[in-house]
Amino acid sequence: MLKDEDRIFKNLYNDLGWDIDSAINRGDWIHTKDLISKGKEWIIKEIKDSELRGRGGAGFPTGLKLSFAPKNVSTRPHYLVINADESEPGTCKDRDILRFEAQKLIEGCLITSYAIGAHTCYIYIRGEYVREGQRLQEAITQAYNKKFIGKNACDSGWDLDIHIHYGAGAYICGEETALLESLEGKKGLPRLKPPFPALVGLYGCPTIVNNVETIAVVPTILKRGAKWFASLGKPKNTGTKIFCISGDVNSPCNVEEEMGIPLKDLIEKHGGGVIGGWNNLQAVIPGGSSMPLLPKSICETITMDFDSLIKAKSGLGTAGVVVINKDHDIIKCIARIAKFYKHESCGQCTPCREGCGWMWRMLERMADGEGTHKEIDLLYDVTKQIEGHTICAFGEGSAWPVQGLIRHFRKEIEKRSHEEPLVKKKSNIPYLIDQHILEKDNA
Amino acid sequence: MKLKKKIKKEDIKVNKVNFVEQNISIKPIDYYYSNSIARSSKVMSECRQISKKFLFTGIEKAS
Amino acid sequence: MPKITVNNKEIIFEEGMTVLQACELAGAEIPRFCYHERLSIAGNCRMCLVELEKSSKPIASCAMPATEGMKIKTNTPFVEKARKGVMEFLLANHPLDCPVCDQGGECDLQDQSLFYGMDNSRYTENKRQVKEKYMGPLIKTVMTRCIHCTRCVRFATEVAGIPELGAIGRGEDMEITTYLEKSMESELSANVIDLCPVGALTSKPYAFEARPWDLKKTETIDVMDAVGSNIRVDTYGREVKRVLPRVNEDINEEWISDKTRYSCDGLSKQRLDTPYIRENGKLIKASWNQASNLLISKLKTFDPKQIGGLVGDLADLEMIYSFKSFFEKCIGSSYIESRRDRIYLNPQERINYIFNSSINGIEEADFILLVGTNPRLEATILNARIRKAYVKNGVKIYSIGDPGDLTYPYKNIGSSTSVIKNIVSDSHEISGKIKKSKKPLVIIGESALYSQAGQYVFETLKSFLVEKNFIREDWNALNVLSQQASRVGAIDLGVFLISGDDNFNFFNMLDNDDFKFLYLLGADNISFDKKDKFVVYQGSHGDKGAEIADIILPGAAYTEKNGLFVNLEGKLQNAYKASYPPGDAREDWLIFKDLANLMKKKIGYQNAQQLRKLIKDEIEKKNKKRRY
Amino acid sequence: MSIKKLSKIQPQSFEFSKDNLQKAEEEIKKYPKDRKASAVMALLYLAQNQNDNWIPLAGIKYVANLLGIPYIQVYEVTTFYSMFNLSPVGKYFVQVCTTTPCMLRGAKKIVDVCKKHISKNQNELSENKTCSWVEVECLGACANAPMMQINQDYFEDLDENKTEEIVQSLLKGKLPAPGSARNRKSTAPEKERKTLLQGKNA
Repeated sequence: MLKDEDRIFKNLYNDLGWDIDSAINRGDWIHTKDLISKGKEWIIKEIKDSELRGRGGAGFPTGLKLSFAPKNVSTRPHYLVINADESEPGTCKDRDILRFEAQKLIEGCLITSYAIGAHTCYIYIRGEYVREGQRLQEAITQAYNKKFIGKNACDSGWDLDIHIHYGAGAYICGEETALLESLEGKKGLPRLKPPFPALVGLYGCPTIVNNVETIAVVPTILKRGAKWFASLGKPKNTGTKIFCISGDVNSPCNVEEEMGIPLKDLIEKHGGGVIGGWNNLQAVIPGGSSMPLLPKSICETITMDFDSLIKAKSGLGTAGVVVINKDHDIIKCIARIAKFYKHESCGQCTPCREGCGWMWRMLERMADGEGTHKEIDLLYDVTKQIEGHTICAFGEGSAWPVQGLIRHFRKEIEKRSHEEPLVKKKSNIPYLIDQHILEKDNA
Repeated sequence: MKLKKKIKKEDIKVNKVNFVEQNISIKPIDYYYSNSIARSSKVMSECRQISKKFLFTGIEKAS
Repeated sequence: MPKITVNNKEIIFEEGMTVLQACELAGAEIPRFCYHERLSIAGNCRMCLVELEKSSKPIASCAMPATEGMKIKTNTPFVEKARKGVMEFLLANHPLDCPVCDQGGECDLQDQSLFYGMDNSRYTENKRQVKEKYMGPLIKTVMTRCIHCTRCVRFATEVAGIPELGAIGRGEDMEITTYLEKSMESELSANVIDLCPVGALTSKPYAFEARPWDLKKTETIDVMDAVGSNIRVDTYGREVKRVLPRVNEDINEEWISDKTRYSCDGLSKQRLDTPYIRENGKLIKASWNQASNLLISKLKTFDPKQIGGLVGDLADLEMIYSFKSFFEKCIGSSYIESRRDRIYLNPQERINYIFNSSINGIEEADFILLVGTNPRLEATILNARIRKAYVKNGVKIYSIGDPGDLTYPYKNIGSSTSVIKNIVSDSHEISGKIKKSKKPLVIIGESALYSQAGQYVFETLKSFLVEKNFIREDWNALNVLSQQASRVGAIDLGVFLISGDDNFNFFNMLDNDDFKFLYLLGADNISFDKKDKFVVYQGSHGDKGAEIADIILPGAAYTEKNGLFVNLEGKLQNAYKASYPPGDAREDWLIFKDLANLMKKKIGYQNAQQLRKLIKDEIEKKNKKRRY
Repeated sequence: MSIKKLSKIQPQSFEFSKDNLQKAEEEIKKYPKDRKASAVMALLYLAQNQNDNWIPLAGIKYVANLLGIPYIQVYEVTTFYSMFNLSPVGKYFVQVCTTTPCMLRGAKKIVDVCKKHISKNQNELSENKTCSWVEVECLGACANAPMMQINQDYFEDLDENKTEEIVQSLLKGKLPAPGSARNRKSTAPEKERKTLLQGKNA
């Protein structure tokens, strides 16, 4: 169990107040100036040592990503973009950081912008978080008034402007390049990725896009040292992570826990246990809807970190734990997730535009018990044709949950569907028989 | 049979003309009815009606 | 030079090439829908997936830049499975319209699904159906067939310059449409029909007219404007069914304007197919020798000084030369003219009346000055080239006179000849810019050369350019933009009436009725009061010219004869015979030969080869005399 | 859901009110000078709020002219993003989240309440034309499932009769207080909380 001192987000439930003064006596904005004075290379090296990995879902090492930005700022300005477009079903962690720990995020923006040489930072908030956006805007104005950002931020000689951009309800805009397209005022269609955003990003200038939580933990890492951060969690999966426990648990909640905590402990201790006892557990979606589900057998022993979940053919993603117990129909749950992906697909490239709808309709039929055994293999083949063939990771995101279902609950679907297809039963329709035979009978 | 152009600066004929004040206004060209074949084609007359509607009401052109 | 191995074959490719272009170099054929050489890379159809050595996922070859040492495979089962998968998705929501679809026979989806797709369909769900759209009278839209490759959207935004096409909605419900189904207003809008790989955008006038494998295809030259874009005329028997562009990098790249494409249905309407004679005010049909005898008898009654001839705007070199020799050898009058209005012409040198820096040269220009011209309506393809120069190297464009929306931003610097006076005398802010630019481009339109000021405009601009050394061997900045296909050819053959300093001698004589006999060779745009003149009209269409004529001789249209055309760059191009003239109409040089034989005068040629040889000699002789 | 239907009745013209225009200027200043197009979503929000929760076509044309971008680009943006409404949705727009985490905790009952009280199917105005409801995708409050959003506020930890209560007061024209129906402390666990204890009892 993580000790309270090691927790980074002290005000996760807004016990200590979100305004800037209570944030300062919680340790935010304390000697930010000399953190910056230590120079860009030191900051990036420190983050690399802490082995911090991206909290947005991909788990890409953050230090490495920051080092991609070109060292010297040439004619094109650099941009830092914060991805607060939290639309992954099962995930509600960024919301609490935005409304209760905004100062940590703003300080993180300042330090990271300095590290990559950016003078402008955009925070892309999802359109539905209107109140959270207003709360963040107040926090930013408070920071401006205290001269923590703006001209000569914290009189460190680096000036930084932070602007908020509201999204408008598109899950695809959570994808890095689709977010940049949306920021440029166009439809959120992911870009082709040989030119990576670090070199050609927002308005064609070098841009670094990071999740809210990743940037919010940066100041604490620099203040308390990379070794402290690396000591938490497991090697290569270090530090703490906010888990959002939802679904069939007695008390669903957000909790900040160490990486590598066993799933069973997480649910029993923090989630108040599965409704109807641990044996009533059917499956758990470990990292948000795009991660394949884990059956009860695996949930016994699995620990919640990037590598061990990848070994179990799933993934940590945004650590949105959705618990499903035996009273619910697992196929209906995954069918509803497939419908989510069909509704949110941006429709730019063929496999995902045509494939998501196809997968959802097949799953809908299987949930009602009208599928056939042959269709299960067809569904698996369709997911394999989508995965890897699309421009962005949405294809994988829509295919993996269905593969997870087929991999672990194949017998459940077969039990419910029929041997031979229904269509054959209706096949003695007259027009299928040769017309001339028909004339002879009722001539 | 592209004729090769060898141009030497001094043998280009240039003649002086005194200034004439006149307004250069571009004569409105009726794009879809510019020659006899186009004038006798049904499709060209439809296009002309539509493009005239644009110019006349100017809703679209107002932007 | 970097190297890449494609299907274990090492090839060299230039820097900046994509994997798809490298594979084409290596001879590996890659299927594609959204990739098009002249448009930006979208990479969203995913049909061009190929296997890259070390990457677990297939890569989109059209977008991945080729780098040194890449190992690409295009014929492994992995790639074949990927292509079959994408083809299956494309056909999943594609309607079974092939029997009723116009694109049948030339549809990319048909061809590529034959070679790269599966043999059966595993899709048992309902196919989506998209509401019908209206995109104007030219484009028939069946959006249910659309595979969302966005070629048309990219064409409308990048090449045509009017962003009026877009894909609304998201996911499966994405639909390509114009804003509120307004019809497309760009003059290049119909090119999206050739671009569309499926039958979603097809040509409305050509709807259900013919199947591509029934049509006889002939390569010829377009005469609707002076650009001379290369076209391919498809005919079914005698009737011209449609006109498609041909690729020609120097002139029209791959696009043609809407007028070029759609005016071919005018070739079967209002056609003159028998000679007419006007008797007491009414035109009655007549036979060829009746009309010829009447014409010849009439010719004898007039003194050659009172006989004038005017060449129309669709005439080819054969027509013009035979008309000129008929006038000089048979009638003995040299009052023939090819200009359609009082437009100043200085015939001393060929560079005075052609587009010297060539259409390809526009892309290298770094400064463009439009003088009294609206290239968007006068030469649409040339305007697309100017827009390409603007997009590619951000060239600054200034205009004297206000041409309205030209699909690219330009600065209007006044509309009177005094502006030119300032520029020439270096007292205008852009004259500094012209001097600084290495390859300026001055395009003089016909509206600037109109009547008295025309001479001043042309001569001062030419002397200014010569003095600033912009008329050199490698770059000639002086360009005259003519509007009719026959203008440069006719002037090359010397069909203009300039006596001394009276540039518009023909028009002045016409206004004070010196002519009693007028021979109009397809000239409809001229307006003059007939009074008691005897007018002969020879052309393919009964139009303004035919109404006022006393004798009408039916000629052949541009698709019904082998002809030579000179486009505004001065380039000689061959047009071939696609179909034959209707009824009694005959080719024009044939008419003049018969008239000459009837008049027992020698006209110098008996068949087409001799005529063409004469034309070539004439042009050679004229140019040698002019000593460039 | 298919393409959003354009409403038949469209106002003839549309401009921003004075303070909306001023807000629009501020939005445009956030982006580099020649990149005004980035403010299109912010301006569409302003237009939507000014024209009680839906954007008329004249509004699209006005925003396009204000930013100097083609109509079709603004039209694409309004149809691409799901939060822009192109037809009237009434003064109170109830958006019920029915994605899997909320579905597991009973979003179906909330949808039934809306069906019974507001209108039989989605995107349809209630009899007194004040509100309409729609099923939306995940609203990012899964720890407080089941939940719904009305105009700009989140109503969380709902159950059947609490939703009934809210919908009744909506129909009477009064928006109740947002937040958790069981006035639970944001996403903290309700029963025996084990973390950040010293903050809890401070």
